[in-house]
Amino acid sequence: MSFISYLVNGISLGSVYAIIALGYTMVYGIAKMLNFAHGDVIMVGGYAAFTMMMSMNTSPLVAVLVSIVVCTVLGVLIETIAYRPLLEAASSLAVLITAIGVSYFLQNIVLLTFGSSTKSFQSVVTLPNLKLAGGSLVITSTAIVTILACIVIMIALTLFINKTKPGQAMLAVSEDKGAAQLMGINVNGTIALTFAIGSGLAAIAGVLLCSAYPALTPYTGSMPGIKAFTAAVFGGIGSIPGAMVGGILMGVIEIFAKAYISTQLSDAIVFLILIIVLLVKPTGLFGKNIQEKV
Amino acid sequence: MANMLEVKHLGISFGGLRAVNEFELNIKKGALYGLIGPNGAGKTTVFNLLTGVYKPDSGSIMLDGDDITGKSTIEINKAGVARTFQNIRLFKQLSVLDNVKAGFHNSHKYSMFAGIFHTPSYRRVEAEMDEKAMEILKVFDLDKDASYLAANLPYGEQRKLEIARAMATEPKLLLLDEPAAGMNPNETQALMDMIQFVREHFGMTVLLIEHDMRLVSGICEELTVLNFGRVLAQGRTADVLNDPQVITAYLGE
Amino acid sequence: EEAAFKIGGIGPLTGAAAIYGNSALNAVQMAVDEVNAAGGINGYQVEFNAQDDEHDAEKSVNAYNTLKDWGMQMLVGTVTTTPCIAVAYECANDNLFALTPSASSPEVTAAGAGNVYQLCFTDPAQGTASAQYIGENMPEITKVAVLYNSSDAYSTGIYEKFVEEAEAQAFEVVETQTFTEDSNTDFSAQIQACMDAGAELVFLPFYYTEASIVLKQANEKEFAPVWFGVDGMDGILGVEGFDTSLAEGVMLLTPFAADADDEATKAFVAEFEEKFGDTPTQFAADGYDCVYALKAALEEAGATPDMSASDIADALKDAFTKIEVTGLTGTMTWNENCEVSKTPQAVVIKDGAYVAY
Amino acid sequence: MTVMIEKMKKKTRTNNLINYAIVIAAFAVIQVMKSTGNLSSLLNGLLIPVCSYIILAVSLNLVVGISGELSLGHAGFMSVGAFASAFFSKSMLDAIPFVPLRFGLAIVIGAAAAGVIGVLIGIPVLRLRGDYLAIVTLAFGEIIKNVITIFYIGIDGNGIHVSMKDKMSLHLEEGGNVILNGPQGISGTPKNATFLVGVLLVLITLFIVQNLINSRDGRAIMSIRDNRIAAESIGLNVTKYKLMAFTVSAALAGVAGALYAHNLSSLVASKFDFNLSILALVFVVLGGIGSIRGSIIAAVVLTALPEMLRFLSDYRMLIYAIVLIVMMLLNWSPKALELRERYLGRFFKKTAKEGK
Amino acid sequence: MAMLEVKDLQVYYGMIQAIKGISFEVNAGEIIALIGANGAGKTTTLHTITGLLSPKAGSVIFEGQDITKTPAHKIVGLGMAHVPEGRRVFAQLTVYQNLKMGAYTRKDKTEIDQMLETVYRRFPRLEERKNQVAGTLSGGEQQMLAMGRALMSKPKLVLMDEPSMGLSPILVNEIFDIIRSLNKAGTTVLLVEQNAKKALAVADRAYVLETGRIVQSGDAKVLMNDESIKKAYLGE
Ligand SMILES: Nc1ncnc2c1ncn2[C@@H]1O[C@H](COP(=O)(O)OP(=O)(O)OP(=O)(O)O)[C@@H](O)[C@H]1O
Ligand SMILES: Nc1ncnc2c1ncn2[C@@H]1O[C@H](COP(=O)(O)OP(=O)(O)OP(=O)(O)O)[C@@H](O)[C@H]1O
Ligand SMILES: [Mg+2]
Ligand SMILES: [Mg+2]
Repeated sequence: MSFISYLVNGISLGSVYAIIALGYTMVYGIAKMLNFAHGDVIMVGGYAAFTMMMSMNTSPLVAVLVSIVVCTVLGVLIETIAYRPLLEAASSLAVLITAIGVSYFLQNIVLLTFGSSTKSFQSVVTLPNLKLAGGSLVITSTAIVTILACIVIMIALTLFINKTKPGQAMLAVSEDKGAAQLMGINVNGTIALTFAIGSGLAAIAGVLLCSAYPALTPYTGSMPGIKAFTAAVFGGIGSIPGAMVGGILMGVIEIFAKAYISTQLSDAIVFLILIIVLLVKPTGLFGKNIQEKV
Repeated sequence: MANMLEVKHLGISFGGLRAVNEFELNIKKGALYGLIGPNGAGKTTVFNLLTGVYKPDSGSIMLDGDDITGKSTIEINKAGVARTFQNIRLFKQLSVLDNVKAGFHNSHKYSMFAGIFHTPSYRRVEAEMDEKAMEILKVFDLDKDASYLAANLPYGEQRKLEIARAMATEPKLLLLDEPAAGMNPNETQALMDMIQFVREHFGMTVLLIEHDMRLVSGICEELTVLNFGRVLAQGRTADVLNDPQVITAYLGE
Repeated sequence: EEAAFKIGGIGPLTGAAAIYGNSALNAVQMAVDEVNAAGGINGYQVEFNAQDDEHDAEKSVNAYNTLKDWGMQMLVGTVTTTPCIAVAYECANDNLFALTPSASSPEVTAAGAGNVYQLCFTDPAQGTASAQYIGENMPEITKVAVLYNSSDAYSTGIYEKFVEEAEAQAFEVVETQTFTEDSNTDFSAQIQACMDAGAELVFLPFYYTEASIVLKQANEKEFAPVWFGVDGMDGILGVEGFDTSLAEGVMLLTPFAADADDEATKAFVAEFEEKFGDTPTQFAADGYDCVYALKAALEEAGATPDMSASDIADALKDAFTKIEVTGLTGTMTWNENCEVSKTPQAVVIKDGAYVAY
Repeated sequence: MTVMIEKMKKKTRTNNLINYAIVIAAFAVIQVMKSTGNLSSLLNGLLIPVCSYIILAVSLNLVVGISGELSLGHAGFMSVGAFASAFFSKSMLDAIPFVPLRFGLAIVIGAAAAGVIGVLIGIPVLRLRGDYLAIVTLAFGEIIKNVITIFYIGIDGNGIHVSMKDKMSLHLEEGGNVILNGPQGISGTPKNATFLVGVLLVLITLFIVQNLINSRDGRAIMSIRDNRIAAESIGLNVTKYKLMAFTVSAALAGVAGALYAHNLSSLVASKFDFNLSILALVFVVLGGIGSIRGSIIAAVVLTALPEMLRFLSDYRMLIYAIVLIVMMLLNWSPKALELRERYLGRFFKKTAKEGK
Repeated sequence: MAMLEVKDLQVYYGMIQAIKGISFEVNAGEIIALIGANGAGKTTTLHTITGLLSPKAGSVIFEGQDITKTPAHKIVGLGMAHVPEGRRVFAQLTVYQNLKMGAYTRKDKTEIDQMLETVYRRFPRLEERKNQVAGTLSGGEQQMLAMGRALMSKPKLVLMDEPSMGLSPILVNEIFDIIRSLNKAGTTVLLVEQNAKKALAVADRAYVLETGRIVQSGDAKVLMNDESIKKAYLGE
């Protein structure tokens, strides 16, 4: 029984990672940049929802929507101000470092605005929890909603990229920005759109993260951000199903490692498994192994 | 005369595509040999097989009597095969001189310790490399640009630098993949002279891929024509170029 | 210009531990303002300068040096343990006096070599006291589980003494679980293990931020043992948006509870809330008390601002073992090991408020 | 022609000498300030950390700039160096009372330990490429941190005791000494580091890295960075040279760690986390990838900046973040570079045709 | 009025001036060849026309509209396509996806399908390989793809940067035939070529570029017989 319970907990933790990872992988796969501020956008999403629900007393749904809008706008702003000038920079690492700067910036601006004290909010999901096996196995409604959201987002993103023009434009931009322009694709616009979507997802992730683990501080996003990024790589950078599977696996491994091996070493174990997987499959679980033509 | 290269039954597939099939090639020591064929015929793939970038599914490759089939790129280079690439691959952030000196890596050695502490052996070997590198650069008329970053050279010069770098590994067999691509007729003419000079002066065997018929007919003694991964014709240049099959498949007119 | 005592303060004002540093140092500033308004110490005003250390030993030493350049004569800090150890060595080296509001490890006083006094309980004292309290006052409890933060000195320190003392008590520690700073979002595995072990009481020697998640997740699993916390748990009711019903029945040993009804606490809480918008935690109370402890000692020693930092240190070291201070966190005296002695109070959360047990 | 080569070499030599000169000049200035009493406590306290960050930055530059691989776990190697050397010093406190010998050995041990871990990690990891390699280095950095955190090591009359549970499980006898105390790390490492030692170690690091770059091995490393396939085609052993760069870099990071550990009395594994790895990367990128001098300057500026901003109190880290972003934009955005070149062309020649 | 007019264009890379004030025009229905040695500035000129680079001075006018400041992605929509140097195919997309990308600005689905058919007819090899990932195509195949992709937008004016580079003799002839037939079908062509002989043979007029300046221009047939051109560019 406890095994199943661990599994369920792992999946719910994992699906939070997965949603974050979807945003990461999207930006990463298309704009080709490690947006280390992604975790902090999640945190901002959490604060936005918190403010709506606690100070404005709005319903959870409104809070979520506002949070999405806030993060989307934030994402586009960050992209325009801090990343776009470096799009043509000689090294892609330049943007990575700026992203770090943005991450510090977001943490500190929130620290100054909301203070350092922990905030908490009740789950935006108000449905009753699911009880199985006579109550000995509880699956929270937040977890169920998170998993469902994750699947819906994954399918929607896949369809979006493969079936729509802006999606196709993203593929082209991810490969060759110059050639994409020659096709008539607005590269800046496409990248901004990518950020908008990625950040919108971050808002959803933020709300769900804080719903499941209600302790919000200006630094809440960092560690889940890093773990979700790892999950995205685990699944294969740029691969949307990969991000989802990677995220869920990360969560399950983390919980199992805690349950059966060592709580202190759980992170080490998660990372070790990641390394082993990458050594066996160097482009992640779902990564395409593209051979460079010589 | 002994053969420098003997290739038998060579083949490779990519997915369902048989890119090279039952390929045969014999090149005499010191020859200047041409490999031609339509786009996508498998010429570059043959080079990749010869240099160990791809491992063949079938067949064997003998270099100067040694079997090099399935060996790694590095081993094959050490055995005496050097190449250039269809899409130029230079060490862009290194100087022209250093590009060539990198080619001397395996023939001119000193320890890491010597390198860090600038021991006399470091000085001696480096000086030797400098001298030899300049000698090669001079052949290609690149000596004046020795201190430029490779990335800053014009296209045609980059192609020549690739040849210079390959030569620095002191190969027995030099493989050139479309060395004249992107050059105008005058530049091509100069390149032809250089290739011939190199062959004579350094005693190398040269196998080259080229679409510029002026170059091919001007300097290649023998040709193999590849079509759909198979040998279409093989023999003396003049004969091959007059082969009606070759004309329909490749030359046109 | 009028001479004034220069008190430095160091703590994390940014970074993941910012909440502790801000609480403590804000309260220090508040106390300093009060003292000044009331005529200062020995007739002299007090200047306070708070510096951020981001909960990092290196930055903490930088902050310490900055304060030295400013002319600091004594230090309140540092707030967190690891940086405090590094700064304590510096204090010992420079013969500068420091009183830490909250760095509770015995290594702090050891490193300070007589120069660094603690105002909070030492971790061992809390661990021992907690085990004793459970053993003596809760005879119905036989199976106890411990969950602690193995990457944190404070939590580990309490845990160690708790387990040691538990040997002597009637209950049995049936399960020990840990978590780390890097994986403090999900506690389901640990909770499950405590459940499986049949724990009737779970001891939570760590801070309330994590505790709030533990309580929520346990609630989801319908696991409702007695929760027993330490002073770090204080503050849980102040978490904005927290469903306080989750904390119903939680017990903790703390020297301070924000809703105690003595006048001093009430006034302090009211003023703190007005100034900083948050309910003060035990960190704030400790910081506040630090100022009055220093005041008492400076008065005892008859120190004046024209004395050098080193002379003040000598005077304070001498005075501290002699004074008795009654503050928000109880009545305190200090031994020659620089450790405080004060009595913790057991409180339990009932109807969203602390009540004495 | 040899004239031209001589000129190139001279340029390289001058460039390297300038780096040594900058370090030595800075040392001299600081010494003068010290002796005239003009050195603030803050600045004095920053000297040694700055030296170790310079070493860290220069060593990371060897991986990121010279070998062209992104490493996000460099702090892990610094951590290994710091803990190995601090452990040694603390346990040999009585056995080797002669400080220069003990500290010297500690540095060597720190470097060796980090170097060994570098090899162990490098062998599997370097088979990966690009971002996958980066994520694995990040993972290793976290693993190192995590693993160091769970060890408790103590010494008493019966020798060394090790536990992975807690301090009590060491069962030390009376008078025993806990050296590595799990998450609380090592405290009370002797403060043997001095500015002079720091500067010497910086100079040694510069010497090793600069000379390595200008040697046959360095050329091979950079060739592989620029084009892996071409490098193989001229017989360069990719794994060997990547590993060489990685290991030397790890060992030097270990030196940085040893220096760091012997300056602070409180050493915890969590200091060497992802954020520190990133900070090191910031030094390298802000300073100009591959530029040793840039790394040095960036390490100094970025270590001092948050301290210099203390007067901003609450806004300090916010302004720091903004300054960092602005500096990055000014240093890297093509538009800014173009303007800079136009107006300050003489001083900043970025697109000079000639190489180093 | 000329279809494309380039006036006094100056382009810099940082401090280095690559184009030093060139002017030329392309009339509707013409094939114009731009020839010159390596590094003369041919590619730079094309990049500036399609907005990938912005000039320091001068203007580009397309069908009477000043497009000097028009962003690159808006140019295709105006009816100008660019087959870039080095092909620049989307290596990880399939041949089919690449071609679809060429019609990005086109909305009409049947029109797109029609164009696709036309392209497949011109380049049967592309149809054979339509599901192959473009990065693994041979050099010549990629060149065909790049051309096909540009045609997908049904351009009025096509700029081609060394389309014959790396192609087999038969394909070179074919490419020039295609250029000719494209032109017959009403497309105007601005052709940059190293293969000056072939380029001059198909072109109506030509401009000769040397280190960023136009040094000669005129009727292609006349230039072909010019002694200095022969010597410098035709290798005779
Ligand atoms: N890695 C690969 N995966 C799949 N197909 C490949 C790969 N490499 C080459 N091919 C295919 O193999 C065939 C031969 O390619 P190759 O590059 O050898 O041609 P080539 O004769 O050099 O042509 P060109 O003259 O155009 O350069 C082509 O059809 C190409 O698409
Ligand atoms: N990105 C760049 N940065 C700096 N200089 C450049 C850049 N691109 C081109 N140049 C320089 O501009 C000049 C013109 O280059 P361009 O590529 O336009 O020539 P081209 O006529 O197309 O030559 P090719 O026949 O080799 O394609 C050359 O001197 C080249 O070195
Ligand atoms: Mg080829
Ligand atoms: Mg060109």
